[in-house]
Amino acid sequence: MLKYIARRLLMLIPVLLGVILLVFSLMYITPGDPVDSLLGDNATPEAREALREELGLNGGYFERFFNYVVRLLRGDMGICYSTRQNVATRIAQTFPNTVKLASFAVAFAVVFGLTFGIVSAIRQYSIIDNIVMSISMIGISMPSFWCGLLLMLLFCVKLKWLPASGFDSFSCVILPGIALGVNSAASIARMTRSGMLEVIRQDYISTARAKGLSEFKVVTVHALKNALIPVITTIGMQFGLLLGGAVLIESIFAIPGVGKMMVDAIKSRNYPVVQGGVLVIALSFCLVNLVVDILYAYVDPRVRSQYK
Amino acid sequence: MSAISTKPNVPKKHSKLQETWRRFSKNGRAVVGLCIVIMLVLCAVLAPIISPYEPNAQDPRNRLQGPSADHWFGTDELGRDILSRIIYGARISMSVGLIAICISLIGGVTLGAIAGYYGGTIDNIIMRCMDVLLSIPTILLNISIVAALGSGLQNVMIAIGVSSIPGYCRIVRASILSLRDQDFVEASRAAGANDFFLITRHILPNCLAPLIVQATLKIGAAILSCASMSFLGLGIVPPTAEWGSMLSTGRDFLRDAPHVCIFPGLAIMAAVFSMNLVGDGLRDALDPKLKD
Amino acid sequence: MPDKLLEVKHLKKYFNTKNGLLHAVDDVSFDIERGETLGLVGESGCGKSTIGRAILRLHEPTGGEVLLNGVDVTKLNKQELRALRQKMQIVFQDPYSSLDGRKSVFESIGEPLVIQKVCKSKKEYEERVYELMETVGLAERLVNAYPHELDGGRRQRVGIARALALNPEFLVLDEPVSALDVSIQAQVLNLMQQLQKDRGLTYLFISHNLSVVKHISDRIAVMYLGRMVELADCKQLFKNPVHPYTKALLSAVPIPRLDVKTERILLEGDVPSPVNPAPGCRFAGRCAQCMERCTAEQPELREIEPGHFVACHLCDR
Amino acid sequence: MKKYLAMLLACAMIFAFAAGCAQQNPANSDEPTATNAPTDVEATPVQNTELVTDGNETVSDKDTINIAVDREPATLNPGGVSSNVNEIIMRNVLDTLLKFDENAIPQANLATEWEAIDDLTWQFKLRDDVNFTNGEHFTAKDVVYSINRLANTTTGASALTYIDLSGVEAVDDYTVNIKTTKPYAFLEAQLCQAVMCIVNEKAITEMGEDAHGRAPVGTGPYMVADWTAGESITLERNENYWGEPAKLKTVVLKIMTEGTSRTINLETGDIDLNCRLQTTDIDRVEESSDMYVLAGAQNTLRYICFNTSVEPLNNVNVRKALYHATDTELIRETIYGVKSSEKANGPIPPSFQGKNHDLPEYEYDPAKAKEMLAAEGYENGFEVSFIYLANTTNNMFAEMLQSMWAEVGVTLVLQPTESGTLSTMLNAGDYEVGTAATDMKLCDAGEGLYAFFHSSSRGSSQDRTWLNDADVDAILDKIVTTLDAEERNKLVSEAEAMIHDLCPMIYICHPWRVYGARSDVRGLKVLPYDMEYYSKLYFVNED
Amino acid sequence: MANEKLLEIKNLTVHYQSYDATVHAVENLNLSLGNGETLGLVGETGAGKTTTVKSIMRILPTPPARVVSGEIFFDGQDLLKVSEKEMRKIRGKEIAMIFQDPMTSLNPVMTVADQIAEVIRLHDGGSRAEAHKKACDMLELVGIRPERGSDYPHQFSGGMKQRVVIAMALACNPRFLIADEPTTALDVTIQAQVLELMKKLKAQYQTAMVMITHDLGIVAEICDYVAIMYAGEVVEYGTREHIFNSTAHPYTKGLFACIPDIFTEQNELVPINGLTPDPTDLPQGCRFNPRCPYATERCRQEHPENVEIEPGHFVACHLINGGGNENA
Repeated sequence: MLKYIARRLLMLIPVLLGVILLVFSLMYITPGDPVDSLLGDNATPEAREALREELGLNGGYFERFFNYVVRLLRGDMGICYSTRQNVATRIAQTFPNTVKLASFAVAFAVVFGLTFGIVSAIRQYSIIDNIVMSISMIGISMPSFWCGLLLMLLFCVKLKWLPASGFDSFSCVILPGIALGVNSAASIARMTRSGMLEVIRQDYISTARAKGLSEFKVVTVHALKNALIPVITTIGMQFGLLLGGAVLIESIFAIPGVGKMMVDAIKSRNYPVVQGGVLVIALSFCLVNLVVDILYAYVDPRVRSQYK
Repeated sequence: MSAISTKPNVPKKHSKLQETWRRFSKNGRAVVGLCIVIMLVLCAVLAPIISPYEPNAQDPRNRLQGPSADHWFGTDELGRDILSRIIYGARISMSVGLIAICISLIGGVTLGAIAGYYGGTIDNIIMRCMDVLLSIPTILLNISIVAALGSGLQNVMIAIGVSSIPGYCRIVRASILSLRDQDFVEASRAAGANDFFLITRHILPNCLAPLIVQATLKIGAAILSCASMSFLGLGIVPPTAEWGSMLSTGRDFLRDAPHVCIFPGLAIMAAVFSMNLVGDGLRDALDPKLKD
Repeated sequence: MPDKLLEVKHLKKYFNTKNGLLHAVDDVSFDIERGETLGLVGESGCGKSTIGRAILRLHEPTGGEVLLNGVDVTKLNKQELRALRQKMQIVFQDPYSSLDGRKSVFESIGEPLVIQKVCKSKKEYEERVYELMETVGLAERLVNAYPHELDGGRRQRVGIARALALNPEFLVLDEPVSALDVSIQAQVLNLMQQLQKDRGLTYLFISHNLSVVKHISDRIAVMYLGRMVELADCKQLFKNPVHPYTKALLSAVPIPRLDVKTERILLEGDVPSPVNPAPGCRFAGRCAQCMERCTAEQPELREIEPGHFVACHLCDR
Repeated sequence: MKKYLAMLLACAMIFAFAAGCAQQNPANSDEPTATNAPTDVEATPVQNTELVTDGNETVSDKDTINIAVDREPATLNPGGVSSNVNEIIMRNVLDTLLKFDENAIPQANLATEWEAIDDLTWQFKLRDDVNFTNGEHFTAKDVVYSINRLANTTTGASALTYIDLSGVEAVDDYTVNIKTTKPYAFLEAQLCQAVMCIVNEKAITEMGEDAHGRAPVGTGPYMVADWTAGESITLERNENYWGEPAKLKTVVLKIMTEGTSRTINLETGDIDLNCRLQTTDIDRVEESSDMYVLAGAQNTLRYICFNTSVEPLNNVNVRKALYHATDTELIRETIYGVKSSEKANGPIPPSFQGKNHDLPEYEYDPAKAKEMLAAEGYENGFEVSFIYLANTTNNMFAEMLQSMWAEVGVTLVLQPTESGTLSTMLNAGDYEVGTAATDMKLCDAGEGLYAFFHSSSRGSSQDRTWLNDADVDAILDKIVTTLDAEERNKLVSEAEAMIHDLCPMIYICHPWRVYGARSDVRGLKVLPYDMEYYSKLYFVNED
Repeated sequence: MANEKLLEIKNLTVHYQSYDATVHAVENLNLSLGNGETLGLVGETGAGKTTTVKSIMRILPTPPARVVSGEIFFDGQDLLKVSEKEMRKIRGKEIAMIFQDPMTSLNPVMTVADQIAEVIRLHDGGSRAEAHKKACDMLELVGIRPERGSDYPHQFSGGMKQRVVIAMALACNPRFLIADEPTTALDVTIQAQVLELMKKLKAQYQTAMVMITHDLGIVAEICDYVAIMYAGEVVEYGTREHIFNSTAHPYTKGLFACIPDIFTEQNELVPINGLTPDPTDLPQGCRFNPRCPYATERCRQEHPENVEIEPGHFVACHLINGGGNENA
């Protein structure tokens, strides 16, 4: 198994290099100059030139890219133009918030997604199945930011049960977590349902029934374990989508997460922060997928024997 | 080259298309979806005729009015009629959805076909590039592309189109790999068919089904990304009415005039919802095996 | 000199898989006279389908020669191979995957004609297709039908019609009837025999069902794990099988008659894996009369009596 | 069919919930249906800059106050990237030599008395009883270091345009001379700016610029105790403060970028003071019994600026025509709110000395505008681009302007841009019509006009009209060099009339600073410039 | 019918309700089986073989499938009336079932021993260790090394997997075993091994068995009684000798005629013309009439009754009861 993990990590490097190259080039061709947004009030030309030099904005494309990668290998992601802190600390401050938000959302999605998926698979073609499927269809189509606004309107503004912004206590995570989690809950429910239906049709389920097991046991012992295997991969994928979705939810609930930082950074042309942020998000996304694959191999004996 | 029925008693061509339609029309949900989609398309096309007011006609005196008799969906922060703006917004969303899909279809299918059929190093390179695109959350990718190209309708379309190419590329590659050694492909190869003939006559038509399903589902996703980008203020340039930016402006008046936010959100949901319904219906109709 | 349509000399086909080299076909040689039907029998994984596909170069053979009317197929370039395709065709086992769901019966049958551009005009093209449908017993009203509207038997007839489109001399039949119900199976077998008589076709009939192979073939070759273990005239083989595996195989076939009792030879264990096979006879592991020599040296196919070849050390004592 | 019906049922449910939400809201009485859609338009609304109480309240022993600010400061070092939140916190933690009083007149602070010993140098006598929070004693050396340090900071350099660094020297421990490059009437006001705060050299060298920026060592009434990024900044009282000690022990500044959540937290009591109350929430806070609103004029002007160096805006009549085509009152009402802004006529805020109160008004008269345009040869109008910072209020503003000018045939092409690109284009002058809200930092009309309209300050961030008029330059140069206040004010109002006639910009309004506070908060005074003195705040017991 | 019959099925009818058509899978079928006897159920695709046995076990997928009428007496008890809880006690204990495709009839994520132990613990109780031990014994019985009990199904070949399924079925020593085409998916030599094993275990445990197959060779080897099914009905029922030696029904004759047999020397197979019946619209009268060479007008109108032409040999065909000519 370790050999497999090592190989997967090695394969990660070209992908991450690709990510850096892509984001760097995108930032390079973006119009507008960060120096102006910094100096803003009555900046003299010499001050502007000095700042450009300091931030290393003068070299050609390849030169700047080369410096950036060399410094990156030494672990220095460059300095954030506005707060002059190095990008690593900025990300260290904001990334945990996004991870907290995303994991709450994933937990919410998995709990509700799985239960609804299984219930509607067992009760196929019944009313419950129809309602669950319609709601999950609505869940998928509902834009997460609109859902966030509705929840905020209901719970914060009207009922004032939950705080509308800030991120210090647990209660601040609930609403944004749910808003973010609705989409993934819906798709996990649909995935589990079709996975379960696929498995319930298999022969070994009739064998289990022929053994005299109760329907409940057939589902929980035999069907569930087989159906969950494909669901694991979607949960891994959902985590990636959540990192993206967090950008919107964070800007509504004013959560100081990586997503919000990235959006502001792109707007104020804060190149190192954008490049650092995308790299960290891409890295965490790939790592999550790796963990999911290992989990997948662990759960499914057929796959496990290949990697022994 | 279908047969010219020289013989009188030969039944009409009962093609796969009719078979698909017969199965599709039996699925209640899908038909509902289709009706909503047709309605939205009509809204987009006939916007000038059916919208009660001029979308940009301002009347600041009675702004932020709730839904009333003369303004079914109420008025927004500048007193413009929300219903007409939503109807005009349908134009933007539908066109973004469709054109973005075409871009990603063309890109995805060509790349997927090359990677799938020829394999080896080309396949590896293409797949690694797709991994790169996939590892960046789509919303961030879209925003960076729009920031680079500048906001505006066609840049938004390019951004959404490019960022959903990997999805199609993978589907096409997967179906080519699975179809390539099917018996009927080998049979044609045994009859002397060259690669190009095999791809165009057998392989591509057969991976049409998953592509169509993915395309319809992705139109919904494209509308959603366009709305999210304008929500962040990077998508469509005002004053054009677009659901995402309407939602984002409505955010500041959430407490006193929630209708400014609610109706555009409902519109986005309805569009995406109907697209998903049609997508699901098509998937069941095109591929009976997946009936569930 | 009997007119040899197909000569296969030392045909080899290896697939490299993750954990080693899979010897699918290992140095197999045989030849088929014009108008004759050679049966190729063996259990799953013995390489019989691979031989069929290698002859048609659907899989590129790793070694050996395949002479069709004296022309070595393995040495041909793309254009020459295309031309030769008209001479030999194939019919597949699974009726469901051998036809393209999107093409009507007319298009499927007519496709080889389109590829090889043999028909001058559309009219001639149509006539040829209707004629082909006639010969395989398909009703004309099915011309515009689609595969999902036909049952297994009729789909197989479309497969056969497609194979006959270019008037081939040689047909590889890869388990053509295994997927069909017994009653339909009989209809298709009769059709094939009829076609052979009318068009003087030569068949390579591949199957795991011994009774079907006995019925239709003139000579039968028995395969085991990529090697040919016995080749004989049909009656001879069933009257006195020599190779231990052939004996076990024949005894294992259940007989639908009460009056005949056969004492059954039960083989031990399972077929070994064809990847990196051990030297010596492939059947050594499961053979009751396995001698020391069997595990050391691979037996060659030798003619023990006219037209009866066996690859076993027992018979050259 | 069953599936079909269940699906419709679900849709109807969602729709009913959404519509119900919308319906229910206007029905309930406590919120007026449409906020500030006023029926009658007051000419100049009444400012209430301070809460008048009957005085017999008892001071409560609550010693922590939560204040909501709308933006997180980048750094608290003088000369760093600055915004108004930065400057307010800096002035509460660090001290300047002089500081403005309630009507923006420079008064004594670290410097007790000062005088111009000749027309270029000023001499300041310093307090001798002041210490930094790291124990260092405050001497003239610190003043010299603080001023010289600005030369190589990102934004500090521009504050030294008139200061001759070679002439800045410590005469003795408690007297310091500051020389200006040429006679400069506004040095006192300049020394009140936050950028001129006095820092301690030893502290900066030990802690390093960045760390110092997060917790500056100063002489002010408060010091920074803790700063969690994106959340809050906590200030603790500086026990050995030289001046009157701060009333409250801790001040927690909570960063809330969303206007709605600032108001909600004020209502729930999570915060006691909201320094940026949204215009849409003013009525709600006013009507509630446990909160009150304070609003006061600022030194800011919100205007639409013409780039006078560009065709066809270089023609003054075209500019005047466009002014007539703009209903500034409607824009002020709709976007900036009647209770949080006042009518502007002329670049100088009404409360300033030297304001010319009888400037002619360019009243809203589209017909006249059309005529004037036709007279100038633009009968079928022309196209012009409008550049502004992309946010919701600016979008509304732009769309209103677009429809107003469309009536007179002028097509306005909207260009919402990000902050990065916006500054580049404005500084480079590559725009036609723009909008901005610039404040006269030194609260002196003369200096303000100079920065706004003098041809030498083109390309700076305060001059957006690129005016290049010899007479205006002449009078402005005279203003800057006349030290006598009386003389200067007369010249200022004369200059304002001249500029007004050239109509380089359309004045929209003077936005007010609006605060929302809990009923038990006292000591808050709205100042004409961007400043809150936390040390004056305290709580009273509510009976 | 002597009442010691273990299993009696009385005019069982089962329909499948699909969206726009009803499939008449089984039409008033009558069968019976004594203790220790083996019944061969022979028929082509769509004849209703699997539906019949699944209705015995009551594991028909209820939404589409529906038992319209009929009773199934097992040991005197009508299984269709029994409560679900009661039925669960019977499944696996009294009646066991082997499915067709060994590749998919074992749970891929559970070890082989656990799957066998599960049914033992369910019915015979006992601790986990006991059940595991018994499971290993069963494996040994079917010729698999006990230590392979902890392997997963994908590590076994097709033949070995079918042995595991047999071990699982016979783990609780059931009185009645249903085998649904157990060897169709296996190679000839492996099939011989498995049939040999089943014969040995049947003799040892005296289990009654229903063997579903379309291969008359297997029927000849292993079955005592034979029922030929066509389009949901039993067209001929009798002992092995009746069916093989004095075949009566034209369809059975047709079947024998079109199977190549390695001992006799036929040069031409006599196929049964026409197509396999479409269960959604079965022909009027005798279901076989469109393909029957001797079909008369009566066959097309009237449904033939089941007649006992000799003791224990039933045929449903007008030709026989009417004309009675043996050599038809």
